Amino acid sequence: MADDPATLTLDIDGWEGPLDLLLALARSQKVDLRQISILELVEQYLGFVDSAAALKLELAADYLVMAAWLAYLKSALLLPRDPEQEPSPEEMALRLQLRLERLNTMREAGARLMARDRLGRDVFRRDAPAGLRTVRKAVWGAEIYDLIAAYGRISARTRPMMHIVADREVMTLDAALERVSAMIGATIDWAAIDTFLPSGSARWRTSALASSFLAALELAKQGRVELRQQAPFAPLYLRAAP
Amino acid sequence: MNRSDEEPDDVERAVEAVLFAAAEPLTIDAIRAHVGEGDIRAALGGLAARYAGRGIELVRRGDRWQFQTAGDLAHLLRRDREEARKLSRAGTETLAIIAYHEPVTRAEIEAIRGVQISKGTLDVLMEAGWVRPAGRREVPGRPLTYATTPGFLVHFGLDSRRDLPGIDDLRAAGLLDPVDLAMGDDDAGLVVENPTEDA
Amino acid sequence: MNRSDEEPDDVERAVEAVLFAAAEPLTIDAIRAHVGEGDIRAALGGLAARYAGRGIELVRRGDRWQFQTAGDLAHLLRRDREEARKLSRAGTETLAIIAYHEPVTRAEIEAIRGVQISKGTLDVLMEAGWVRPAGRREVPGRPLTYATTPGFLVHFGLDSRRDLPGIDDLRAAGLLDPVDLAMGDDDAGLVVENPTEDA
Repeated sequence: MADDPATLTLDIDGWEGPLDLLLALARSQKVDLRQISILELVEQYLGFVDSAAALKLELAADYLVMAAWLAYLKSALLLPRDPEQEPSPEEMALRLQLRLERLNTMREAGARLMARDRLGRDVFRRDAPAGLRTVRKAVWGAEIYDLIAAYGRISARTRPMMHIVADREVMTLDAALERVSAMIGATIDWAAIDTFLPSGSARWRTSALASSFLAALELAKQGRVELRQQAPFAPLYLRAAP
Repeated sequence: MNRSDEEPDDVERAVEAVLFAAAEPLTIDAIRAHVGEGDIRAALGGLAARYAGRGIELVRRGDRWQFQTAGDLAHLLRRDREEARKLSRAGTETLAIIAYHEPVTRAEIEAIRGVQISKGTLDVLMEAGWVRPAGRREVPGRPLTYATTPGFLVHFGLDSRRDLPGIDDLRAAGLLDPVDLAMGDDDAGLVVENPTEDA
Repeated sequence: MNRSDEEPDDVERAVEAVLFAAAEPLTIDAIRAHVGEGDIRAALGGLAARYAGRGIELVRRGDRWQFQTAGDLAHLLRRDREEARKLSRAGTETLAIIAYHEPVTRAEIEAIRGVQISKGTLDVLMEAGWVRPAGRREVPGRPLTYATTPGFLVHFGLDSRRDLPGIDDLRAAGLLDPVDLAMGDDDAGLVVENPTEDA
């Protein structure tokens, strides 16, 4: 009913919805809400809806839904009891009466609230109080560790760096040139570059390979050796230039 | 207790000055932050007694204290002041429902009023500083609930929500029980206790 | 005249409320405009006596009257609140550089840090009471130098700056491990004076 967002609520003579109208009708019975006659109330409401229809007033849908529900309630109250029916018509009537009582209670509570001595209307605070001031003072905290760690950080970041390369076995290019030149003189046929390498540790041999390769290129450039390779990464052969 | 013929003690003077200067109602903790050590509560009690019946009164609103003019002098003071903007009937009822039922969902408010709340009604109450969102209810849809603010108590001159007129009677009468959201829905199956029993 | 043990009369209550709620000091005529008939002057005299020695006092300024807090309590209306705040990384580094290199100019600090320092950083250190201006350096531009204060030593529990660990100590403590070299600018290319010299 009222929960249907599509419901068009139309104020009719200032009523805010069917419950409001019902409450107004109930109060016109001029009795305590707890003693109203629900049947009489239903008649009053249906009468109102009829007269609205006669006046060709377009009633909002929720008024009509309420009218339908009240007509159902009326018939349930008048017809012989169906013991199976849940809730019973009496209970439905009681619930309606309770809802009216609740709405009425809240309406009266709202009126009493508004009639209280209200601040700024009936009672007043000072218009321009001096006000209380809170002066915030920052207390800065830092620990000695933070300080020296910060200095360490800066020092590490900005000290001149000396890069020291660990000493390792290296065959220099000069050594390789000398070695390959000597060996090429003693070899007549093609020989793989591996055979020119000295024995030793893996690192030593790697360095020797690199250096010997460069030496081979240098010697080829000088026209002292010829190089041959079948395919990329295939063994590299060299022999003395004819 | 009429203490006014005694000399006020230092704490009482200090609390008096701080509350007088404050722009907002103050909690005991806020007062203590200015006054320092001392029995603030006792000082407030002493001041309340001292000012009782005077043109200025010391009042408690929730957990905050303030001076304000006595209510019976409203007619003297109202003269050159704007009338507080009048709340609509829908606004008034909605505020009452929230105050007496809080925390309460929008659907529950609508169920009591039997009509939808128009968009602006809750906005107006929140803008006035009387109503605030008060968390979600852990039911399907997790609807937002609403409750009143400390400013509500201040504005309407209530010590606490317990001072809402008639709230105990209404509660005893079952009129503040959880609302049957689906009145008219026969499946609601809610057994309503007879509210006349103890009324 | 001590009237405080009597019931205040209506005029006195009214004047009290009007003065309390007023935005500014009021003349007797202005008070009468609110209060209406009655002996305003006598009411003011009664109120002045009633409030004498209290936290609030009724005072006359020229021909206007107002309530104000007692002068001796003014200090309560202002409250200093201390907020603990942790020094930022930039602040800590700047302080460390000043401590190790003082007196040192801002440009030198920036050169050592390899990063510019914002104006606020030195302000914070001076507000904290750890750093002070320490004269100008007699070079072109006469830049201001900064040094630490006795408060700095107290805060960090140092007898003298010589107690600051030197570079070797830092290295031994693992504080020179270049964990955040990636964040620094390796090209800063700065030769840092060896701070262990005078440590």
